[in-house]
Amino acid sequence: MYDIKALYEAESVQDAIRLLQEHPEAQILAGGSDVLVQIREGRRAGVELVSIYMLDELRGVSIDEEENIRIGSLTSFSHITKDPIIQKYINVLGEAVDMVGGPQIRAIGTIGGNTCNGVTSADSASTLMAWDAIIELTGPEGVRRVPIKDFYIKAKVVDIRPAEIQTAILIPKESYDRCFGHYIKYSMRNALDIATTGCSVNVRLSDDKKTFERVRIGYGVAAPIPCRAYTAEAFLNGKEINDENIKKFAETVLEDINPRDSWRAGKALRQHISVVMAERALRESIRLAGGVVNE
Amino acid sequence: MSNKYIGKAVTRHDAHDKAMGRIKYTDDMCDKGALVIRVLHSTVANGIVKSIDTSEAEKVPGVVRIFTCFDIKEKHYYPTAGHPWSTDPSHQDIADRLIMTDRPLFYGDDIGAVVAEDEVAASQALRILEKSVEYEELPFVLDAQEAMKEGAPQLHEKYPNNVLAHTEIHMGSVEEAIKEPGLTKVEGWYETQPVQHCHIENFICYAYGEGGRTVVVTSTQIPHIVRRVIGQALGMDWGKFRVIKPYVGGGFGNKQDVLYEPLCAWISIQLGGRLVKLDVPREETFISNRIRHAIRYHITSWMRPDGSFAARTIKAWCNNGAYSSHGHAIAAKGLNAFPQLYPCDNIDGETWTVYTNRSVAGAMRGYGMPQASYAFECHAEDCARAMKMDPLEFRRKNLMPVGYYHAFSKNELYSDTFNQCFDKGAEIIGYYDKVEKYKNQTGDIRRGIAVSTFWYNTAVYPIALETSSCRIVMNQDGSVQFQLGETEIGQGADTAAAQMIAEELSIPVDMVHPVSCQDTDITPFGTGVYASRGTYTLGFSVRQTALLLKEKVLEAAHQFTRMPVYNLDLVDGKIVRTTDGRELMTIGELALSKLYTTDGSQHLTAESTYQIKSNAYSFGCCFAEVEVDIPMCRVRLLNIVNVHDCGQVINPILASGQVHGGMSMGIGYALSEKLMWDEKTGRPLNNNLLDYKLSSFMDHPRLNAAFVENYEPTSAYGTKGLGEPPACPVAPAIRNAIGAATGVYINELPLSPHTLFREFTDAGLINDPWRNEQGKESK
Amino acid sequence: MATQLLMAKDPAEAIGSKTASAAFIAGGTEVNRLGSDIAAKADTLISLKKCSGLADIRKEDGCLTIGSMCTFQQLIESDDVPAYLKEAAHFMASRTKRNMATIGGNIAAARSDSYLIPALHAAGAVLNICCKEGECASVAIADYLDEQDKYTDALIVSVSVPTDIVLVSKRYANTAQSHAVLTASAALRDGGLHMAGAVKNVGILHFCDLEKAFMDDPDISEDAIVKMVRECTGLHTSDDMFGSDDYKRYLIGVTVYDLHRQLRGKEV
Amino acid sequence: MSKQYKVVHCTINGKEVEQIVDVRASLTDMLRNDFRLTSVKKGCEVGECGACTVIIDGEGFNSCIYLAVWAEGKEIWTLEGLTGPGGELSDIQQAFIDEGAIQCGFCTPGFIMTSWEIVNSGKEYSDDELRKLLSGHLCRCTGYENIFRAVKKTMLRHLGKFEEAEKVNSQGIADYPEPMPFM
Repeated sequence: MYDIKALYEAESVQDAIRLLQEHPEAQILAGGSDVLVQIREGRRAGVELVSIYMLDELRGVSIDEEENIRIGSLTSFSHITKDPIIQKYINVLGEAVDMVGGPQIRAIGTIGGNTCNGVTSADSASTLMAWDAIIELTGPEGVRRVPIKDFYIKAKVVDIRPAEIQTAILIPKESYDRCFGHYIKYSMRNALDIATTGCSVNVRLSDDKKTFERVRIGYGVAAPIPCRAYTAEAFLNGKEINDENIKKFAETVLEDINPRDSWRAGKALRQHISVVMAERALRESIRLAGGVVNE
Repeated sequence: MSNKYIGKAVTRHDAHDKAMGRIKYTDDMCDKGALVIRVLHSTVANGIVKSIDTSEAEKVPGVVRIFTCFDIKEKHYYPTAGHPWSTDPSHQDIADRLIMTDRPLFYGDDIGAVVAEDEVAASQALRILEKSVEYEELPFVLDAQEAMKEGAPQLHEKYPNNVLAHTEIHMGSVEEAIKEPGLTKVEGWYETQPVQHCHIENFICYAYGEGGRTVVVTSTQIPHIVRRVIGQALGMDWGKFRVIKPYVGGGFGNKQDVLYEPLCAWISIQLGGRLVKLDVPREETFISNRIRHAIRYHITSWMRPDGSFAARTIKAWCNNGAYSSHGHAIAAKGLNAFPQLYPCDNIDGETWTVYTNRSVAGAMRGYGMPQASYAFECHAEDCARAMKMDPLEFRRKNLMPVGYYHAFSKNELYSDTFNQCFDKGAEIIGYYDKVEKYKNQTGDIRRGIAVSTFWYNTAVYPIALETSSCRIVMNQDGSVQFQLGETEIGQGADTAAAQMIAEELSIPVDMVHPVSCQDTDITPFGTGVYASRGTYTLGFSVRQTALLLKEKVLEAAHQFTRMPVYNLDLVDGKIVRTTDGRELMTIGELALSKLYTTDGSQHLTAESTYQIKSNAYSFGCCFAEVEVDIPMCRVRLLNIVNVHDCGQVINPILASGQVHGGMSMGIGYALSEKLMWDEKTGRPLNNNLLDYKLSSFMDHPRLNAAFVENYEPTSAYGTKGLGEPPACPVAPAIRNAIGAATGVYINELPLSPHTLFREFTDAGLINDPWRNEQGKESK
Repeated sequence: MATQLLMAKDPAEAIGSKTASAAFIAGGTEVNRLGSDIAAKADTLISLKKCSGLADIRKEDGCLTIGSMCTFQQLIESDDVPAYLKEAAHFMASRTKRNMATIGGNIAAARSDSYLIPALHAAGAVLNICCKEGECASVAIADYLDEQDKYTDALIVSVSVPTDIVLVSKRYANTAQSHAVLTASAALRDGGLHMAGAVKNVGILHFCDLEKAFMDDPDISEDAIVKMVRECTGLHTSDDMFGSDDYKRYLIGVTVYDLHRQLRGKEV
Repeated sequence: MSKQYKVVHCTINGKEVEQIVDVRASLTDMLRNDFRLTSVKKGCEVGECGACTVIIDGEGFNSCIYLAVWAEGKEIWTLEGLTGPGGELSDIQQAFIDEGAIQCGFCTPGFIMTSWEIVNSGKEYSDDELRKLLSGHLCRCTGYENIFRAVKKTMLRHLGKFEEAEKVNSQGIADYPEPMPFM
């Protein structure tokens, strides 16, 4: 049994917003795989909760009229991984969320919850950062859209206003068109684990597949919030696909990330791993995009 | 004659109920109305509890009572180790524990308890209570060697320099032996880490008053010992308690200690015998139950040119945590094994068991031997490399020879076990081809294969009492129930015993019913299961008792068949006249007649105790093949094979299950498991199943268990210990395989990415060009 | 099988929801007892437990108005309730049952072994009944019992009884807890003699012939009375576990004779 | 403070039920305490060990971090539901027995429910895919070996590949022709 002061079950998005206004102290409960665990640990004991778990309207993946890929915030990880649209246009996201915890956690955990708890190790976040996702929030003043890089403010803090809930995550066409990516989750065991460092790279190659038209690389746990290595991206954009450039790109990420020293992993290890992962994820992205690395 | 049941893959007698989900563990039997106990733990690593203000916490609705260490009027210090009691005081375990103490010695020590109507009220009150404790904090020490230094904080007055015990062994003269010319000296420090049992069923017990006594239902390996210790802890007659052990969800040694049964019984008594349940949450299981001893070794060997040992020394520092629990037994076992595994004429060895302000270390599968095997086998590999010998050949040359006899324990190596196991394992995994294939590799991804062995014995004779009692009762249809002192905790002891009885009485095994749930009021006395003693020790009393019962059966058969007993036998459930093989009556008819005859009706039962005065070596080895991704500091275990000589295998499926479980524990011990503390505050850092890296399904390759069955002459059914041996050789085998692949031989566990990164960097396998340019120091 | 329970807040709601397939439940000792099929036949039970205005006892010039939901035990413990009614309430031996059973419930059940009806009948009690259309009426208990079907959807709100009359009662049962084969009462009021009784498996009887016999000849002999009852063709009793037909008739005779003799001893 | 209750209508093990629950209760609490389905075990109560896994609308969930009120309208299966009316075991339960996949039995209910979902999916999974699908369960007794064999054999039998199923033996020495960099 959980130490919950009160539970309000929303029937619709508007109902949820109303409940949040009526109970300004209440916190949002989606899949609960983070919130319920923190309640049991005592960090959130005695909270009021507005449960939005029953809002089927926030589930599912579709392509909207602006050809954005629209992922309902309550879509579970397992459903994202199996979704044909995701598999077709942004399969790396499906792969990334398929590394969260275990199958049961992926059945309950939602991509909205994963992004809203503002934790840098969230497996979906580094990929969403690397694909310039847009976070859609609905509140008393209506719908608001925020680029994910602005959505994350600082560790565990995201740009959600009072009585707002995250309703969708959008990937613009310009972001996913002709784009291929790969995610590596570095953790101490191969399941039921939190990323020590997560690295998501994607590339759009020139038509002749010889040069990088656009490269993006996002990291989890390389900074207090999920981040991008812009300097490294700037260096590689437009460059020819060859070993030298790939290696230089991988080393340049160090200028954008500042992993910390902790008992979970030392700074030196995190730096080293971040460079190795950048290279490997980039090479795999090139392969997926049909490019060949000439020595 | 070939056995009908011994050695056969008889299905576990409780498998059906477990597959249906109707098996009852402790929590499943406890009434929903039980009050919930949550223990208040110390949040300082060393200190004195000045006061606990319970007023605020008592206001929480649903709280029934709050107890604190100040409610303990008479302090009854008690031992917690699951050792058989000794009537000789010098052999008794150290009694240094209290159910609640005002003198916490580690972060997580027990200083109070909340009793509430439900778990929410209990945890609410607990959180308030945690903030209303006034401590006088004292300096603390976490490392064993640091704790021995002058000026280190003293945990127990009677043990200066925190040394619980210090023992030595000396053979020949090392001083003289090392003067021999042409010797090569090999030296090494080896560090093993604290790990936890992580049985999936947390410790749980509940207690209630009945018939002027207190009944304690608990998930334990040692019900009779629990009853004794509750009596000692509460200063009451032992008979005032009845301990019941239902099915257990894994123990691995943690439940071979008395954990919270005394506190739970005491609270029930304070509340007039009300039903109270103490269910330990996973986070507290990690730090407030028992863990494995972290042991640091320093081993030196002087090798002759032919690769034999001239002299050897060993020092071992064993971190025991805040209380004695099993005391010096773990360290002593390791030291005792050192001169036996690689015999040498000149040996100096000493070992210390040291108190530190850390969670209490107790028994865990292997009881000191996984730690010792890691040090011994890493060192053996280092010696082989120093002498440029093939590691396997080096071992074959130096290991305990056939016929070796150990005077103290009277153990004898009757068969060429080591070579047989090496040959079998090498053949299964294809060792020799792969050694060739993986010679001097380069590149980021490299493979390696290696082998390691270990020393292990069975049960605890002569160090402590070894006794086993059994009772068999025959029903009117000739079927039997039997009860044992050895407890079923998942290893299959019940099924093995059933096979033995079916074999001895020659009746179908499905007519042999174990009474698995043990109850100290009913079950014959027994000290439970530990030290891989299960099948070996119960074999003695089971066979003896079965023979006694058979005698009574044949005596009865004489009455009804008029044939002399020496011409009668019990075969396949029938009374048979041996002279012509004629079947005279079925066992069912016999049992029915004997029970209901109006001329000498008798209930057919037998009960006996057997005191075991022998031990048995149980050796084997592990072959590990790994692939190391050097840049990513990751190890992938490609293949692993354990070969064990546990004498005659009673049940191949159960036996291989034990080997798989031991290998799994060994893999985690080698690659990922480690309990960590914050050096500054003494607070545990990763006491939960997310941050403590227990191996998942995806961290294991296929596990291969193989057996070499040398019938053990001293054993009732030729069996030897098998519960713990499989956990011993895996970690060193993986370490040596990583060494073979990368040339980097690491003397520390676990071989996690952190360790590999540091060692590969030091060895130059990892040298990031950017790190030198940007001058970032790498540590 | 009754699946709905309605806790009526006031008489209007209780009566408003009383359909043919609904049944009132007052104290519950009748509806819930073993063998009762009231709940089984109804689809809704309307509980009067929380219904306002049915539980008080009011004294009004020489007579007492008792709320229908007053329990037997309340009657016993009330200072205003006349002794004869307390005696009748005591006929229910079980203290715990008396805490539940109500005066209104006992009347509505109109059992042939009723504890209270003989006394109320002899006392000339008047029932205040409200019907569906909202209008209430005062009905003498004798008339109510004669046309009880007329009032099935009505609610007995209260019972008015005279306080200053002389009334004696008698009850015959094997044990204190078992059903009575005869419960009879006789009263002197309004200048006349009133006798009534509950005869098991027969019903509530108004002994008007016997009243007339006593009035005509106050000294009439016991045998005459007994003979009269034995030969009374209007009375339809039968042999059953409570006694033979002849025994019941004999019992009625001797009982009313004894009651009358007590009354004459206590002539006001 | 008054407690909040709610009626939950759902189907458990094929039977429609209604149950009043405290809104704070987890699904494990409801199944264990209100329906006495004690096969649902508590190992960690934080969604790590998988011992509390039940099947909800065809998917495996950790019932310890699933609110009971969310069960509204769902179809839930626990291990007790896999056994036939006359006690007949499903083939996955029998396989766990035959392959020695059960030791202490505490993780068994959770494992069998996930395995039941796998073998009834009608799909054929590779060894690595099987390991991933079963990776939501921790076991300390078996080293996962016999569990893997039990699930693989049952999966193959469900697909009619009986000989292949019998060939799934314990001598599992695998050879990996190509190096497998971690990515």
